[in-house]
Amino acid sequence: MKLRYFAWVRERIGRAEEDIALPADIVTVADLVAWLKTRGEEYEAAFQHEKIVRAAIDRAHVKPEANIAGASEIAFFPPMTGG
Amino acid sequence: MKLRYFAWVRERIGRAEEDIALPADIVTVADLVAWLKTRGEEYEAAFQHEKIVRAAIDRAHVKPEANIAGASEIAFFPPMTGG
Amino acid sequence: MAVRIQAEPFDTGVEIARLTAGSGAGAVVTFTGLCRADGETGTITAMTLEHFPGMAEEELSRLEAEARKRWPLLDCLVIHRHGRLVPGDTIVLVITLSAHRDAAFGAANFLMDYLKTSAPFWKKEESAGGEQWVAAKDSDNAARGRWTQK
Amino acid sequence: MAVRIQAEPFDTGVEIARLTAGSGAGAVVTFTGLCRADGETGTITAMTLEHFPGMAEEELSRLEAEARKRWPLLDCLVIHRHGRLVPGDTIVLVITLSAHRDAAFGAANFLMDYLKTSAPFWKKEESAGGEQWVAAKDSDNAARGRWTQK
Repeated sequence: MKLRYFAWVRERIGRAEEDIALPADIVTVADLVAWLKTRGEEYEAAFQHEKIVRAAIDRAHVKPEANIAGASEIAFFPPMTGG
Repeated sequence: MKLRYFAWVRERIGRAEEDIALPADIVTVADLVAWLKTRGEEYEAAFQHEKIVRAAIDRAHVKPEANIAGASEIAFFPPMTGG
Repeated sequence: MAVRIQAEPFDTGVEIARLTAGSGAGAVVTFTGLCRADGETGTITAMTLEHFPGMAEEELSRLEAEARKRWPLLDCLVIHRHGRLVPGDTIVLVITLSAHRDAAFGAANFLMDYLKTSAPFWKKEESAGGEQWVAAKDSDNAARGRWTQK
Repeated sequence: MAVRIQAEPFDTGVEIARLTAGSGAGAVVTFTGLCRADGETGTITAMTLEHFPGMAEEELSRLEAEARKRWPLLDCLVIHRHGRLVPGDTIVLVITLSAHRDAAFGAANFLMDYLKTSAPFWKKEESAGGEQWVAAKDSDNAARGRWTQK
């Protein structure tokens, strides 16, 4: 699975993207976040307040309970501050 | 008193402005309209639906009950349609 | 007072650039009103805007002062044309500048609503069937009412 | 789709003129957002706008389609810049064209409210004290909420 990170999520994790083989028991975005947090301090820092971090599957906003089956790319980022 | 007319009020009366000596018993704009209507068909046509016609005393919108004392110019015109 | 009544066309881009330069504004809203072939009285070939010289400037200045009282504007401009216009010609321009977008949107909206119902301008449209004065719209009076009901 | 994401500045006047010519519109509303020295994190010297390439275009196109569904727009343009900007630089431009002013004002307002909270852009401000990410504003989420509560 291709994961992409933006803004301070990217800075805390220390990279803009990565390809990771996910365990088969990860069904939702929330599952993925919980699993990422076990991978090290940088992920723990990025998802410290996990309800703040937003997610997009294949460039469309999704909620934590969204199913990731069939996704080719999942992105994590802070609330948007454009405009 | 200087009277000024605009748009279809001007067209119906047949002039853009005139100077008229007003009878002393005219107190309000409504009095003035009632008196003008006695001056001929053209005024009657202009003020046929007198509630539609708007008035301004010295370039400020006023209501029919406004007192004309001290006015140097009174204008009559249809509802505005600019913008 | 940033109010102008003129027969000449205006250049919206030039006016925006002039007001915005060095203003410190974070939000600029503009409204441009144009003459439409699909007029109020049918398909039109032209329209003539009559106005009350002097009062038009004063009334727009009063509206501008009221807008500045209601919203924290950094700058504000109203231009209204008079004379004969054809479809596609600009009629009116309102520009509002503020730190944040709510004030700029609110003031531009307010200025247009009031301008429509209180600035002394009258439109006469020309079509194949002749000339006809445009009647005031109930919807414009309703739009103006929004600002006094709270 | 009339959506552009670019690092380069845009010319509001040129964009308005291009969209308006021959459009038949009676109302053109524009919103321009600019970088302010009085930033969200204090007095700033610059800001950098990070974005999610691809998703930014798609999200703005979705918003544009939604605006066109809700209001009878004759045309519509959204430009959003990315990269490093200094105070006075333009950030975003929204232009809406319609026959009457309500639709143009409504759609421009809607586009800005949604753009602020759903287009994948993030601001990092630079000041004497260093760099800091801008936090999302509750007022922006509240503004967005206006469009779904009826």
